[in-house]
Amino acid sequence: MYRPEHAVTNGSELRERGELGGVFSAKSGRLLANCALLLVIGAAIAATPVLVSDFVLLQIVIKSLWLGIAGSSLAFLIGQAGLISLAQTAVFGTSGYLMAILVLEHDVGIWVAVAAACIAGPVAGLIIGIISQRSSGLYLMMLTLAIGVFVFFFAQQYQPITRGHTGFNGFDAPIIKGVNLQEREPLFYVSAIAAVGVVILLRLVAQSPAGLAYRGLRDNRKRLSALGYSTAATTVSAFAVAGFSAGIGGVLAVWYNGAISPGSIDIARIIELLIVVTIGGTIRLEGAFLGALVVTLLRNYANEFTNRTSTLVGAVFMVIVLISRNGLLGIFINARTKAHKAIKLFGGQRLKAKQPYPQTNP
Amino acid sequence: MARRLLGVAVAVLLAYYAVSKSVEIGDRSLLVLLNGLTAAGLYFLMASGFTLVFGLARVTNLAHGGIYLLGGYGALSVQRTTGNWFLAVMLGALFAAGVSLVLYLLLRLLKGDDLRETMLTLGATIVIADQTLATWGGIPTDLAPPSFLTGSIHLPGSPLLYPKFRLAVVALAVLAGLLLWVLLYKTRLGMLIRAGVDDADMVSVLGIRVPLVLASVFMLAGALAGIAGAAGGTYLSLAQGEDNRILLASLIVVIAGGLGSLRGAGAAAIIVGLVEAFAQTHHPVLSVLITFGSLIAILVLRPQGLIKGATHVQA
Amino acid sequence: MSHPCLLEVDITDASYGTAQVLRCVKFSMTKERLAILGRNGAGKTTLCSAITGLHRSTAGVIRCEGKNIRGLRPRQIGRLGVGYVPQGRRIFNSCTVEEHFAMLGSLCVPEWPMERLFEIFPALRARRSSLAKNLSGGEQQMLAIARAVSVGPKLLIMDEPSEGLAPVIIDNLVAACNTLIEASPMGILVVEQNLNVALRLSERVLVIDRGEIVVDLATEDFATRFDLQEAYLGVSRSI
Amino acid sequence: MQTNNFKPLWRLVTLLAVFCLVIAACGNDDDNADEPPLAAQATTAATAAATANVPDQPSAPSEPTEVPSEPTPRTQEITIGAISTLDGPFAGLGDFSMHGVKLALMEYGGVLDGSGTRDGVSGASVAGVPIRLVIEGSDATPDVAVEATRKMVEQDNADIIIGPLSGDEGLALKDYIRDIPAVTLVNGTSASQDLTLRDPAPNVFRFGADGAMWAYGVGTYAYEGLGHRRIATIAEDYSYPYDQVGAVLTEFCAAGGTVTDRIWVPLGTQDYSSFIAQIPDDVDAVFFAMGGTDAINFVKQYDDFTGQAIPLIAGPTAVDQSVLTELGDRAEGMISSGPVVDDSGLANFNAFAARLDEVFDGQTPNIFNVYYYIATKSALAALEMVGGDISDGSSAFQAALTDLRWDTPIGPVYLDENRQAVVDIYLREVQDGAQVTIDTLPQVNATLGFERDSYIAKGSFSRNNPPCG
Repeated sequence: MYRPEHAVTNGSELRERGELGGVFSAKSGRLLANCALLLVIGAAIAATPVLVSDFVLLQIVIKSLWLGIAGSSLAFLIGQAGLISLAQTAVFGTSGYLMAILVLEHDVGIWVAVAAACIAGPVAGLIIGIISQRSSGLYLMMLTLAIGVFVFFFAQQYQPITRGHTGFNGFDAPIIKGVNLQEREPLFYVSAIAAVGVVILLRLVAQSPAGLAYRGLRDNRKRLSALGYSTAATTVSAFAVAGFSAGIGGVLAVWYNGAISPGSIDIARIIELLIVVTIGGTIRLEGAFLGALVVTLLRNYANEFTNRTSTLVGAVFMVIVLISRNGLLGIFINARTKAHKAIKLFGGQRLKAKQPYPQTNP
Repeated sequence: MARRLLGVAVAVLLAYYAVSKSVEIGDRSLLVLLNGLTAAGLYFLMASGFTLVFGLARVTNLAHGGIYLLGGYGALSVQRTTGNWFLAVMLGALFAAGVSLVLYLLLRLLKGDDLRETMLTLGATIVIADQTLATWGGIPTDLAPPSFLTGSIHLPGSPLLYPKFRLAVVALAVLAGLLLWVLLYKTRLGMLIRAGVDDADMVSVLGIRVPLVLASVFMLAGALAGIAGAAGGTYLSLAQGEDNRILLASLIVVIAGGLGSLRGAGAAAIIVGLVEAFAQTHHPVLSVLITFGSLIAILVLRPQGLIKGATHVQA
Repeated sequence: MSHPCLLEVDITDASYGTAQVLRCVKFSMTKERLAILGRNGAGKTTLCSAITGLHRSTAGVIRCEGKNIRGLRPRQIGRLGVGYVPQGRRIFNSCTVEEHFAMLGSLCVPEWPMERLFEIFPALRARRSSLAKNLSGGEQQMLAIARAVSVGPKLLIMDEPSEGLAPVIIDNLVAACNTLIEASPMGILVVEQNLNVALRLSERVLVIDRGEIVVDLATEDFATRFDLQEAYLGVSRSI
Repeated sequence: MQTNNFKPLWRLVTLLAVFCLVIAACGNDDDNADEPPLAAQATTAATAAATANVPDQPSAPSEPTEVPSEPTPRTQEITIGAISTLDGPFAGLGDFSMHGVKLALMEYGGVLDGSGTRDGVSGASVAGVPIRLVIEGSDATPDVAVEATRKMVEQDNADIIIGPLSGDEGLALKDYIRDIPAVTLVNGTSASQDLTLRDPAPNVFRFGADGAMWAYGVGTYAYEGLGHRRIATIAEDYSYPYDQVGAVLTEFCAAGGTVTDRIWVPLGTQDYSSFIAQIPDDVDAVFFAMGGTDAINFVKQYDDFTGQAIPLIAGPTAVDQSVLTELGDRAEGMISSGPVVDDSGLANFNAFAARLDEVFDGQTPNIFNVYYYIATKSALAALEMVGGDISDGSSAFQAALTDLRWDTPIGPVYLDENRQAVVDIYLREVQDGAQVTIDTLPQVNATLGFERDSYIAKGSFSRNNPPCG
């Protein structure tokens, strides 16, 4: 079974230490740090549209955000629960398709459709979880691949519902009180808030007792069942939680593309999502966003250096896999740990000042 | 007991359905059967190597489809220069084996981390696909079969034709199966492979160079995929995207059969081939859904595949 | 030619991730019969894995005949003459008994041909063409021992050979092992939880507890030190 | 190194944010002022070093790309963006299409930058205005096509888009380009009817035929010329083959013929044997339409299984010159209709073929290079008519395009009210690996000669539409 290296490097141990200590001041310090972090993120979000061009905002930033949201569902499954799922595009597609079908075929109000799509995510996750509850590791990967491909073929072949290969075009993102989400800035704010929300939510889940069970699933299935947890129920619930963010990603993707077709969930996208998460690193949920950004940048700008974009993407991906266990995030964290060690060697004083790690531990 | 009864009942219903459908199309059902077997032959060539590599090295080699394509294209280049199909297949297989070996050497750097190994093969697929596009272009093409396998024969007792080469593919798969059996059960390398699938650490403790065994299995799998590529490139065609199609098909077979099990791969190849041919004949539009749907059904009922692999595949 | 000290171990650390299993394990042995006793989780199997090279993140020194083998690959250590009978036997399920020896090819030493091993373990001869997974537990254990011996080790490490076996079978096994040891001059390192088996197979006893060696006594002395047995193994004297 | 820097950086940012919060809390009078300006003030107030961290100096790189309706700097250069499928299953066809684009530009003084597909053409100019070429690829999925086009429009300031290649990409691009009136899309080979037939966009132009038009004439010919009464169809299961089958059946059934089976093959099938087995024995002919590249699989397997006992009638792209060499003898004698024949004898065609052969080393004309050539050449010709001036938001240019009539390598062309070309279609037969004319069907329009309203009212072609027999 795959076990991401959650050694000393990732801060989770530090977190546990803090919790064990139960020192009130540490907790309130954390709270403050969290608020500060949120504020920074808020400021960054507010500033982004000013800092980047319209094109970059839409095609790099917003794309990375929804791709990252979809990716975070996979990062959550792999990093927290050790479940490698290739069916996240299926969830993503279910939500996106459901919204498009309700609006374009049945004239359902957009917000009802959006709500339905957001519910469809966890439901689809639940179903996938139920189907795959007895599998784990590489078997699970294969089974979920089959599910992902099945949903793709369903979209392509079952025309009465899905309009076949052409799919749905001309979907207009909603307008809230005169703010048109088809425009870039509003869409960006919505995506960014959704991204922050998804990350916070998934983190809350990860820190809850359920999160503990997920880590048990990841690290030691036998012990988990010995502790009285049902591995099946844990698996199913993990899929449902992940389905939520994949569903949100699907909704945003349809707003972004204005369309959804089997091409949005075909095997190339399944692979792309896996690449996004692997490049970013599953050690933290934010890795998915980093990975999404890298992939989006490569797809948009790599052809300025080479005629063979795909080879470059593949090669970059291989190199990252070869040199780092946890993607780019892993490289970064390793480097930081090494830097810390170096500092420790030359003068313990400076390290002490850094002990609480407020920023890395929201 | 109840579950078994239910299973039997479902099987009887399915058999009745299949038979009645076959009666409906008369002597064409033989055609469907043969089509299924041909597909099964190709799938087996792919799946056997895949499953061996998985069993021994615990690598889900997603580049297996890419290697199929490379083998086929390699053979194509040889055939274009020499005109000899057999030489083309041999060199194509050799080429594929070589690529597979390179892949193994890369994988060694990861020291047995399942997920990263899988990811590395995924990256390799992307690179291979793009490089075949760069080298051989994007227009579909094919190999010419050897002259004595060109054309078709009449099926006994019916006016229907069946291409000779497709029958040869079935024969090739059977031959490959036999050779694999001999290799695995009658040679020292085969014993080492089986032992390695059971417990690679113990083999190395005995003083055996497991990496050599692994390398030979990778090359064997590559060669099988290369042969499949040349065969598929002859009776189907070589094109961009074929790598993913064939990879998906062989994945279905391998999973349905039980990862790591050669016998399972054989049985599942036949089942998948037949189900596919049957579904395509009777429910063309939904055929892909039926193939994948039955795979999901199999995996839900038997998470370890039809035949439990020789290994503890839980990991 | 041969170094007086067959095995020297001085391990300062062996860990799985953040969990340190071995802390301070220091001992040496000649071509003798040494038993290492310890409770569940005391680090016995990790020690075996560390010596045979299967556990790689180990700090310290491990020497075989004076040559440092820490950090070598299991294959290299095996070829230097360390044979290993692992916990849980780990025989090759899909191979027949004969194939266990045939697959070794030229690695099989002339003094231990298959037939000679069959003389020591006659039960195996009767089942020579059975698949290993179909053997009984005792037969599987014999096969595991025979497999390790067939490459002619200088040191044979046996990890819990008696685990999961009925007392009668254990007696047979102990007898066969004693025959084996008399027939060939090699060092034996038996790692056991079962005090009885350890006492019957060894000349000297070490006790490992929480990753450290805490007792080092001749077997006959240890056999009477019920206090130590009680303290470190939790066994009552009725055994 | 970078990690050493990173930590303090993060901390500074945090510090700053807290500072912002404090200021905001203190000065919270009535209006909730926007945060970024405050952040900027705080930055300048707090510390000089901090400015490096928060690069939101309003003047710096924040110049948003103009929506190209602005009439300002466009006179210096006009950018043409060409999009085709350079990845995925249709990648080979993408190469052909780029040949066409580049040939057209070379007629306007352009020089090839290199031999690669993505290497552009430089030095071309129209009426003294330099023309720049940017090339983007898709993988035949609409999502990617839109992103690639958006990049050309917004990042590279493309004024004219040439492409795309496949039908559903075209529909997606129509939706995208409709909202940017100053940018003009001149279609490449996207053959979806609804690119122009239903709900057309004012800035989308198609100088070629659609999929149904390509298949025009063959249904009638099969009934009257060849005497077929019953046919079966086998085609891939998506909109482009629906259009072809629809066009053929519309004519064939109107003439009195019947269709026994319509076999739809799921996309991604490589082994057609079980589908071929479904073709009944008692039909006079089989019409097959394979989208792009699967024709070779089908024809060869059909050949193997039936010895072509029942003759095949081909869809236009299934026996296009781009795959004809690979089909070899198996395509010999096959009847089809389509836009490109090798023996039309048109001077423009021969000149085009000669240049193609010379510049791109032995390439021969096919749908893709011809259509992309026509699209590019049309755009350049219209540009010439307006003197290279598109500063009025391209309206004069688009008007010129609408009125454009010229003799393309495959015959005369002009546009209808939906900016869809009326073209010549050829009935043709494969002889010695070339498409030989049986008949020329002049002036085929988007409604195949039917009355427009009733034709549109019949609805898009689908698995079961048109009903027949």
